[in-house]
Amino acid sequence: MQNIVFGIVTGSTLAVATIGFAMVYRTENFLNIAHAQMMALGGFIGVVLVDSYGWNIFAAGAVTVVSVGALGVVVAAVFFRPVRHLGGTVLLFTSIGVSLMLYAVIIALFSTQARFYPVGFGGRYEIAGVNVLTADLVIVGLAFASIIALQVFLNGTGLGRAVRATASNGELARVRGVPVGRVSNTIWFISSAFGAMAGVMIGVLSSVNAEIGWHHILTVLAAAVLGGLRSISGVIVAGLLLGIVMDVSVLYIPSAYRPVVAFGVLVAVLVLRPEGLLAVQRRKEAAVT
Amino acid sequence: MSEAGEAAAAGSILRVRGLDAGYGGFPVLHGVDLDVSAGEIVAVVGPNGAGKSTLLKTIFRLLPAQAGSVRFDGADLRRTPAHGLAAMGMGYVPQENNTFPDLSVRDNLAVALRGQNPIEIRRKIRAVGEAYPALAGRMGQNASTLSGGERQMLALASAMITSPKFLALDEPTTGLAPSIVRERIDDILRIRDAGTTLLWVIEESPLLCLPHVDRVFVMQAGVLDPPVTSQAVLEDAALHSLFFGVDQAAEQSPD
Amino acid sequence: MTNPVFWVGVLTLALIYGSLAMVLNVESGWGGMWDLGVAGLLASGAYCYIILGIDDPDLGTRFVPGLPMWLAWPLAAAFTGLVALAIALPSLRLRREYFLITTLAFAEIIRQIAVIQADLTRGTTGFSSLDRPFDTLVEPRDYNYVLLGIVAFAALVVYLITRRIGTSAYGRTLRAARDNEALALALGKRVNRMRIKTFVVAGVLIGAIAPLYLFYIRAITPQLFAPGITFTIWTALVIGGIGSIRGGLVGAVVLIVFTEAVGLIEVDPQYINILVSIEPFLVGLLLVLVLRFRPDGLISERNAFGTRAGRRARRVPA
Amino acid sequence: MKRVIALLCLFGLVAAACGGGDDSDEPIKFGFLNGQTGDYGPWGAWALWAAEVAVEELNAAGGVLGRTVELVVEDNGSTPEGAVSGYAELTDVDGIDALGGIESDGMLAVFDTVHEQQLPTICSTCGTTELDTTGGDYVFRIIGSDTDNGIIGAQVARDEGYDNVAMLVELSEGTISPADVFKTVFTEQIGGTITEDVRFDAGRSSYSAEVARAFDSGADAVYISVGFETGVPILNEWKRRGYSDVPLILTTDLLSPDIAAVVGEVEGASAVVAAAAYDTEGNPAWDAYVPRFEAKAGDPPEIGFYDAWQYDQYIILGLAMEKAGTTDGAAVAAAIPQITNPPGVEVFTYASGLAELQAGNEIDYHGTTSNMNLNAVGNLQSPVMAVSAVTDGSWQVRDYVELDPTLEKPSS
Repeated sequence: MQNIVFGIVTGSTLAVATIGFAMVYRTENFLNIAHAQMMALGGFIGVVLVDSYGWNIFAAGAVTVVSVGALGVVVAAVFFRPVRHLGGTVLLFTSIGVSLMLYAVIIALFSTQARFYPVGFGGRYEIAGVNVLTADLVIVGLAFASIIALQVFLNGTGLGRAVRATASNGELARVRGVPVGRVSNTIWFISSAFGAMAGVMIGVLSSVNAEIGWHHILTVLAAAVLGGLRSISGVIVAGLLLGIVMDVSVLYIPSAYRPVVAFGVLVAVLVLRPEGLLAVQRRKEAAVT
Repeated sequence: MSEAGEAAAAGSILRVRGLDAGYGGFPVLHGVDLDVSAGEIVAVVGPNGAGKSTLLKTIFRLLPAQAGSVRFDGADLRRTPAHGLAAMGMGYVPQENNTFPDLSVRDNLAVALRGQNPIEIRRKIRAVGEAYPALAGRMGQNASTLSGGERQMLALASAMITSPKFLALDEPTTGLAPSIVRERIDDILRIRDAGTTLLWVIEESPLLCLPHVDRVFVMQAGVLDPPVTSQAVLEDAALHSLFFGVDQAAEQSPD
Repeated sequence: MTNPVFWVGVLTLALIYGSLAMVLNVESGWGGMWDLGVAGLLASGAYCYIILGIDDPDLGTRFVPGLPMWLAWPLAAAFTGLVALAIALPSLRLRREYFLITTLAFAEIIRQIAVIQADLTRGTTGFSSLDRPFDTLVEPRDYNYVLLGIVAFAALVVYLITRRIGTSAYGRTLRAARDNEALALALGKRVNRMRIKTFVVAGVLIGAIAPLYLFYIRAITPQLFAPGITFTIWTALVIGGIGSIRGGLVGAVVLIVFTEAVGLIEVDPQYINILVSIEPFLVGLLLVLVLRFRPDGLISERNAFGTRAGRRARRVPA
Repeated sequence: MKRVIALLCLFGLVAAACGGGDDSDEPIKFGFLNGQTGDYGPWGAWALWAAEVAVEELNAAGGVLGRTVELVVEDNGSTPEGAVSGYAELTDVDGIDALGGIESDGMLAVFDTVHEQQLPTICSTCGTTELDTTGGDYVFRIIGSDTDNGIIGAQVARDEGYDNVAMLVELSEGTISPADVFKTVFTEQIGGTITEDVRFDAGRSSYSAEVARAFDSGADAVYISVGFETGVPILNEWKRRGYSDVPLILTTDLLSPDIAAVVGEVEGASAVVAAAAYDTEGNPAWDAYVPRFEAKAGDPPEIGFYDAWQYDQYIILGLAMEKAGTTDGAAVAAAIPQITNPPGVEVFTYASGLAELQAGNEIDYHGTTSNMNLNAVGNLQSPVMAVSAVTDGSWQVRDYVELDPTLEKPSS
């Protein structure tokens, strides 16, 4: 039970980290490796604001999320849009190039030293023998609040509907008059902002250093793929599930094998359900690609 | 602007001149000329891979034109981004992937109404539900759960919801049972009667569809012949077998 | 300019990466199998080679087979082929992104096993002071030239093998199936079997190249086989040109020489974090620029085969 | 703004770099090869600052052999491949006269090459047990072996009376190596029980599950061998989740103020003990080093960051070169034990050592953290271990102990 709580915390951050990645995949049709560097950047900007300038964590988080979101729009315009017509392969490798460049910028600006968020959120509660921290509640609450806010935006606003339409069928969206440039900017903003939020959350839970982008891209990829890449709710479920499986498995297997088990589960799921956990049938698409 | 006046004066709402286009290095269209006058139904027919879908995609700027021009209502479309065409009054129902599969029927309809006030949007969607009772009961369902016929219905309805001046239909009757084809034709005629100009790509069910069109352009290997009457096509045995007797199974993609 | 010995080492590393990139091109460029698990196959070959050669019981490993180098080497290649088969059978049923993540996952599993199974692999300590071919025949200082010769020979052999594959009917079918999924479906089982075969052949070649990498590094730890090495090989292939026979080799030489040349930049130590950021920045920029202005790589597949089968043509929407 | 200026400077430097000549007999070049990026990145800056302090000290005292000393820095990206190519660059391009800075895995990769090229090399951060029985010709280690670190952990556990200990171990060479020794010695020689041995990869978003498994296993104490950046979140968990009544045995990596701050916040936390091979109290070398490092880095030195050893290695190389009277690798390497071991006048700084050497005296350099007496395989001889505890939010040495000679790692 305790480990399920841990898993929910891990899974919430993972879901937040993966949503942005999956959104870009759905609308731009490529695996954006640079997403993880946006997480690292978010983690660093947040820690600098909190640790060096003494900002309140929530204010720092908000500023971080907005500024990294804006940066994502710029990065997309400068690096990804010009090669968009060349297809997913070129975009994927461009994103690796962009990752390296962002990584370099992170080192140049923040150096390679590890940083820690000096925030503890104080309290600890015993609820039915389960150990729960205020920090856990804050993180899970924030993760869910932002996911719900995203859902409200996507389902309840015209721009949100345009985003979903673009994700579902980009060409038709254009035909129906959806302003693709604005929608694309919106997607990049949301994607990078969620990445930054995940970076801050990971920073608060553990630490920030220049390598965290590389460390987390594999898990993000795994959660995205497990969620079926094309469905946002699938990604949320997959993130939570992966978090819970990883944290609960610690109880039953030697923990050294956990990465093996995590990836083993991933391989098994993919082989049994090649389109991800919540896959809708998309045979036609599978045949075309 | 004098050209624009000229086109308008000639009653031509869509005017295509010398259009070349294709995929990557493969040219598909060769110097296509096409005029559609306000209020008429113009059909484009031709065998598989002739370039009919490519023509529509190029007109709607989903494919870049390599040469030539497309004017709508006198305005050169090269200056308009693809998503700006809808606002000019151009509607388009592609042959495939013509709905948003992950969106509900309601949202499919609402996409084109972006920016309008919610009450107006609701009113227009309700109107669609009245016109197409089959959709009315499925407003909350994802489009991917609809049957083929319902999906075509939705595609047509969502293109029409903004009441465009001009509507291009790419094979709206593919794979439908004859009774449903007749329903769709009735819809199309209603649309025409309401004042919308139509460009209709026909490949299946020519006997059912062609009698309702004003003029027919025959397309062959990327070249568009001058228009003839639908009667002429239906009566020309050679054309008839050439275009409509071919094996439908091969119809997959233009390349 | 600088000491030639340095550039001998750089070229050696470049040719090792080049050989790996040429092999990667067979499976990914021609076979369309997006393999992000090269590091895992490389690790399999390297560890198999090392473990079969252990002759010192004091190292504390469970097995001390003590096989001679000439026997351990081909066995390592064969073993890597088997590992490739084990990966290919479940993974090849998956389409691109899923194949990609599955191979990456397998590579990480292999690396973790190398960390955990310390009684076989000596865990994170690994092995050092490795024997190298012909190392008794020359002065240690001159060995770099010998290694360059060996590696150049290996690169030539890999080039000839991959060219043979690429220009054969087999290679043409492989590329055709990659470009035309409908054709691939029509050919059905045969294509799948062909892809498995290609993946295994690539595995054998990677396993055969693995010891060369160890001769260059002179030590082996699981950390060598982190995903970074896979990305480097991919970057080399993309820069050189996916699909072209020599692309991987050219790309690797460009990438490694470029990287090492960037490393020659010296700055005052107080700007160290800027210095260390220069290399990833410029490598990233190189990748971005090549993709923007030569999206088919320095050597495009079109030129390689003199056909119109450009990559852009493949992306025709259906 | 400073960054921008630095970036601008860089362009000039890039242009200037192409002309760099070598083989001139002007400055003596000391190589500094370590992970400025990658997994060791968090330690990189500290190590470099310490190295710079040392080289500045050498030059302030008039250089070595009358020549100025230049520190040539190379980043190995914390990988063996980076170590090999960085080493090649330092030796083949820059023509360094001695090498320092390198970590365990990089050291093992270049070990044979160092011997072939007869390059005096001091390894200031190599805990690896692989060096327990090799080295001494060209490779010297001035830090305690992981074997010693593991044994002292077990010894402390024994002396504190812990019978059941759980372990939290990060999966990296520097952390597994002492943990394995600890486990063997604690179970086989002391007769203790390991209730849980939790091993995990670093770089996770949280360590809650691992911490819970170790601390819920009913252990008397938990032995933690992890890197510093993993240690902070783990101790935060320990504090926040209410495990703070369970005592901890930490390894040297965690002897940092950040960790002390976390521990210090816990009301009445029971003994938190760390063990490491260092002895700084009343040590003139340490006292001289601290303010200079602080001036450079802005923060005082931290034992867990190994900076002091990075400093010592270049002082030793400078003195050995003076002693040898040449930059010849074999001669310098042979001189290293001569200046670090008795007999001789005990010296604590480069300047004083230089003066004694010029006066024709033998010297015995005492480093910032301990004496630097080396044995036949170039390892520190029976280092004195410091057992520290947190008092008032900072680490204070509780007592200095010698390794119990009855506790020895059985050869595997």
